[in-house]
Amino acid sequence: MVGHVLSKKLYVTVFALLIALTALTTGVAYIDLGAYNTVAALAIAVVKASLVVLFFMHLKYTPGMTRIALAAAVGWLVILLALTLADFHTRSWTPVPQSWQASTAPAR
Amino acid sequence: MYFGFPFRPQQASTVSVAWDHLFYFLTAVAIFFSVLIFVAIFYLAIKYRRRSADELPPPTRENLPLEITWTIVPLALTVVMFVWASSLFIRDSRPPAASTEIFVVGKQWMWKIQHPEGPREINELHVPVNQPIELTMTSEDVIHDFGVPAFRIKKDVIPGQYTTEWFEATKTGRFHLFCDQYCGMGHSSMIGWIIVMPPDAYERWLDSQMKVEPMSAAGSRLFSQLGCGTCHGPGQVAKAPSLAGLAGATVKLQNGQTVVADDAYLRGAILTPRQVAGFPAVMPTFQGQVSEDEVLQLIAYIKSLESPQGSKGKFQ
Amino acid sequence: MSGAHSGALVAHQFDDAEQQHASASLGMWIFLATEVLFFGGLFCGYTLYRGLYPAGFEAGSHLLKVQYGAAYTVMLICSSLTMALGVRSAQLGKRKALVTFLVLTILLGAAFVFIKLRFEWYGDYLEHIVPAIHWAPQGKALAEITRLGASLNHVELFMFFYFVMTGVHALHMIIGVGVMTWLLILAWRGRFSPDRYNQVEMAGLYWHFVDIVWIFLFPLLYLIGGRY
Amino acid sequence: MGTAALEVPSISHVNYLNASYGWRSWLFTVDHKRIAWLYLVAITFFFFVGGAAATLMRLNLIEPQGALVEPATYNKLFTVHGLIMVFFFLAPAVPAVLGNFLIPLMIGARDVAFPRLNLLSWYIFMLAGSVFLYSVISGGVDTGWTFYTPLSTTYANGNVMSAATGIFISGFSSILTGLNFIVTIHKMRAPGLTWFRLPLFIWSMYAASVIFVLAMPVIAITLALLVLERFFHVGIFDPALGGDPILFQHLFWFFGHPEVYILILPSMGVISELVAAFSRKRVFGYSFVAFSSVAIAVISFLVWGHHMFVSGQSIYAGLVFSALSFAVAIPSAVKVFNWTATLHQGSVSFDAPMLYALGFIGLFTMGGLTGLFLASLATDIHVHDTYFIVAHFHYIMVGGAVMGYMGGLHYWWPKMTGRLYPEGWARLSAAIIFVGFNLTFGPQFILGYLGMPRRYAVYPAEFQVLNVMSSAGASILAVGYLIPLIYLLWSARYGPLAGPNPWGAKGLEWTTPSPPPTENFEEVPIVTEEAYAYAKET
Ligand code: HEA
Ligand code: HEA
Ligand code: HEC
Ligand code: CUA
Ligand SMILES: [Cu+2]
Repeated sequence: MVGHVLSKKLYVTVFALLIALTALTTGVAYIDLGAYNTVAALAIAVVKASLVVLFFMHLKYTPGMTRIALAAAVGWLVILLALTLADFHTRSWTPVPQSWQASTAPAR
Repeated sequence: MYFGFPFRPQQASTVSVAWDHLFYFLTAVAIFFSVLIFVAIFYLAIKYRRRSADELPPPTRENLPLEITWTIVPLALTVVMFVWASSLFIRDSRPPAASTEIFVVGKQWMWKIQHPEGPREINELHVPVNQPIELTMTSEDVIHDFGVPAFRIKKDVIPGQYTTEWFEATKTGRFHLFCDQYCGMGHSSMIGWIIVMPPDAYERWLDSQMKVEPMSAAGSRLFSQLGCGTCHGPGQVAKAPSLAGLAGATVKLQNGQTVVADDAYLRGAILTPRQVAGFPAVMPTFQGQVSEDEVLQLIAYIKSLESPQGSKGKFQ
Repeated sequence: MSGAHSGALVAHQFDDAEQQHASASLGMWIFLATEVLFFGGLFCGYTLYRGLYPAGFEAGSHLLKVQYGAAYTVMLICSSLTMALGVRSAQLGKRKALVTFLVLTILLGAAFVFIKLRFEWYGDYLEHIVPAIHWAPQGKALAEITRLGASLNHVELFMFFYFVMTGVHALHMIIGVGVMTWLLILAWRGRFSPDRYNQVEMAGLYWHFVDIVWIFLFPLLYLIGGRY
Repeated sequence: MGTAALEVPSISHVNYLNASYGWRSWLFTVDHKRIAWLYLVAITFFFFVGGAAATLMRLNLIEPQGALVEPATYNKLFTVHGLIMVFFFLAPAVPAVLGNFLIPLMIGARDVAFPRLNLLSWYIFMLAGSVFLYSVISGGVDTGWTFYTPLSTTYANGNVMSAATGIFISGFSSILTGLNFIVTIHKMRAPGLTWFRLPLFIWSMYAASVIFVLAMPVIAITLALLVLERFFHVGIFDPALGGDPILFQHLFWFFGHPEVYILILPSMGVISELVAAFSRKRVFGYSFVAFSSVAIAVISFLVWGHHMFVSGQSIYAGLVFSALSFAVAIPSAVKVFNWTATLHQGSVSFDAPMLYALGFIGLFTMGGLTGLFLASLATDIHVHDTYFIVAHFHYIMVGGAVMGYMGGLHYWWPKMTGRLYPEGWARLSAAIIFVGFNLTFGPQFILGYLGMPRRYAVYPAEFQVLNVMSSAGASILAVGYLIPLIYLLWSARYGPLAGPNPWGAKGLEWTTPSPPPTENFEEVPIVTEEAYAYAKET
């Protein structure tokens, strides 16, 4: 019928990749990369999620509307995060009241 | 004509006049377009009313220039509004350099106010006319909002944070103070008065209240009561950072960030101590042991301490 | 494709199986989009506080056991594979294989939930690191918190996120296992055929989605600040 | 022979109303048209409950010290009023009643894509409503409809948990309805019915459904967090842990602002239909009106911070949100101008639905334009949380959305029941509503500008005159809403027969008998013309 039948081999390959990436992400956590630990962890997670979506969830073989639904979900998540964090991250930009600066002592 | 109510709130602060001008502009735009739409509807609906039951009008013709016009014109108007409103807002969001700081603590359902010189008031705030006043505000429970319509100011008062707002009254008199953020049962009775006085009358008022100790003195008393001095006292610099001259200085934190030690920082340092670079994390939290009023007093005290180099905190 | 028009296979409101399948698939994906935003609220709060209280979150993360997190990840990936193969069997009309794969998926999912509740969460309880219910970090946990100079409050905040996020995820797993069991019964009775396996496919999408959520939860909760 | 009862003409053809009888045939129906009726009954009930709360509020505000109730009770009244009106009346009003009834009819489908899911939505809605009503009966809630923390998590004594649970559940009903509509509109259109041949009602329902699907989950999880925090006394909004109550406001308004467009977009769609039908013209600038719905849906998600200008939000975020709020006004302006232009050279009749439509355009314009005062950073500071806000949103939601709903209900009433309502009464009540409305909410603009805060059970005496005016208006408004209740009920039984197309309107829904048969159309319609093809030439 309408569905797309993928080969067993493909599924198993994807599966193997996912397991390998899990090992990788766990391993990387034990190496000191500073702030890049987080970047690496997230990048690997994104790759893993994409593999699942594309192959296990057949996104690669489904019509455009599905992709739009997914894009909307991710896009709206980004809006939620970006604008909320924009508030919290720019709060400290507000200059400290001038009366403070008048008495600023040298940094210690 | 008298309708039993005024049409405009009193204008009693430096910002109120300029802000009203923007308000009038917006009102003019609103009235213009409302009238335009109403008139157009009436005119067209009556002119083209149905004259016979099987009447069929000519087809609708699209008109791109018209569509573009009525997209661009509102767009242009909103750009004007945005620029005007935002520039006013930015200009007025910073208190002038010479403002006097007064402390406000909101609490279900009253306003507690402390002047740095010591006097405390409840639901009333006495201030001198023509003097910029900066309010540093926090709440002991829920979110409140300190709003004074005659001054066109309003700001939420939030537990766990300091917010600030400022005003400079231009008229003497009594002006309504409202709690504008719903805060539970007594919200509508959390109101009070701002009493703006001529400077000399204000001085007299202060004097009449002067039996109380200044905030920094109260803070100093607390400082020794709570035993802060055992670590922060003179000669303890290895154990804990010296607090002299701290207010307004830049502090380097353990995690590499630097922050300016403003009120909010000092509050955090007392209630949820964080790592200052180079010191062990031994300072206990004082959350629950000191009230918001007391924290403000401690801060006033810390600000009053002279730094080693001789430059002073904000209050001298 | 033949026989797609024969009555019961296609609900009355649809013209043909093609339309029915496309509708079901689109509906499911939209549902998953809402799920993304449902978790999105949690991720939003998480990101905010992690930025504000890095030490608290790092310390909190170090109270969790990486081996659990990694094991869950592997289990879920396995279950995703069995699920994908299950859908494939349904597409090909292999009833026995479908039943087997569904059983495997259910077992892996149930094991996940069981281990999570019985061992990990109960372990947390014994260590006094369950916010609100049993919150009094001590011993090694406390030492780690002090070492990182974190505020206990911020660690509690992290643990709250940990319990809510994994809790909501576990809830989805439980619902998923329920759905799978229902499918298993249908499959056993031979309700699915190459013409008719929409439900299996839709449940599969859901299951993979829950897997993806975990793929993000694992590094975000268990691996903050590294383990070196 | 000759008695009054026999003069009532009866409907002879087999239709969805007489196809089966008995309560089971209604409560277990999967027919979208019957489900629309189930919703209609439910939301009418909720409207009058919410309206009763409003009546009590307005009575109380006649005197400065409160004429009727204690402040604690007053606080419960406006909370219940706001929550019921938003979540249990207006959000489902146009979508779940008119949308459910009309979407399949307008696109030439036999039903929505997932009929059983549709029924499930109604049951979820009823469950949500019952849980919410339980919370009201067993003591009420007093947090305001916005549930701000830490008031709601720690300090309020009302039944916050059950109320929030009710709203939480209702979110899923909305999600499922939105999902159903999106899929239906995508997949179930009749042959030949391309996107640009769709009635504009479908476009705006589509836009509203997108918002349902993307905004509701966020409020659901936020309320869940709120309930957890209230239950465990520990949570992510708790300032004592370093939590930030403003995070709650962000999450709430991320949903809250799109929600208000959920309330208005469907009504805007109704207005497009009404203006076209009663001017016998294609809506001017069809594609502009269509795309403005989509634009509103998208931009509506980018403006939420305009509810938080004085909340301690960063001023930079405030600037961004302010600019985007102005942007969202533009597509609304485009709609208003296009509706007005549609009248030009039309054949305008003044039947009751059209009166509502014209009322909508005028009042929505006023409400929308006062929204610009609020989007302006400087002026919002003065009017934030005053009666100016109350007036703004009632102008849009009552003067706009409810008028649109009433207009649509009258317009499609003959289709739903097969019978005509009494036109004279309908025009009269439309006029009463218009007058009463302006008297109720007009004075509130001035009140707000003068500084009277909202959610005040007692207020300083200088505000009394305007408050009395407002309360007087509310009593007129109440009469205006009670009359339709009576005559619509009457006409469903005794009204004259309508025939398939009493208005001479275009659109697939008017090509099938009134009331329509269960399967909607005898055979699948094939569409060969644009929407609103009234003029002879086309
Ligand atoms: C259906 C509901 C609905 C709708 C459609 C709107 C539409 C708009 N709203 Fe409103 N709003 C609410 C319901 C709604 N609102 C509610 C319920 C609240 C209070 C919540 C609470 O706190 O309890 C609120 C609060 C609210 C605030 C917060 C105020 C505060 O708390 O301080 C703001 C601020 O920007 C705002 C702005 C706007 C704007 C710019 C629009 C725009 O979309 C309006 C666009 C329309 C027009 C502009 C009119 C037509 C245009 C013309 C005729 C052409 C001329 C146009 C120009 C010159 C631009 N609204
Ligand atoms: C869709 C939404 C909607 C609708 C239709 C209405 C309709 C009305 N609203 Fe409401 N309102 C809100 C949404 C809505 N409101 C919201 C969201 C709030 C904010 C809540 C908050 O602050 O948290 C609010 C707040 C609000 C306030 C401000 C309260 C305050 O801040 O202190 C007021 C005050 O006048 C008010 C009045 C009215 C009136 C007079 C009507 C009228 O249009 C109602 C007309 C209907 C009737 C009058 C029903 C007629 C029936 C009867 C009279 C039967 C009576 C039966 C018995 C007594 C048994 N509303
Ligand atoms: C047990 C010792 C101890 C006590 C008691 C103590 N502190 Fe501290 N305090 C410290 C240490 C150590 C630091 C630096 C590390 C840190 O920030 O946690 C510090 C930091 C501070 C800072 C930030 C200083 C900077 O340079 O930024 C302030 C402000 C402060 N303390 C105020 C107080 C007050 C007020 C009290 C009493 C109510 C108090 N402390 C009691 C040990 C103490
Ligand atoms: Cu305090 Cu309202
Ligand atoms: Cu808004």
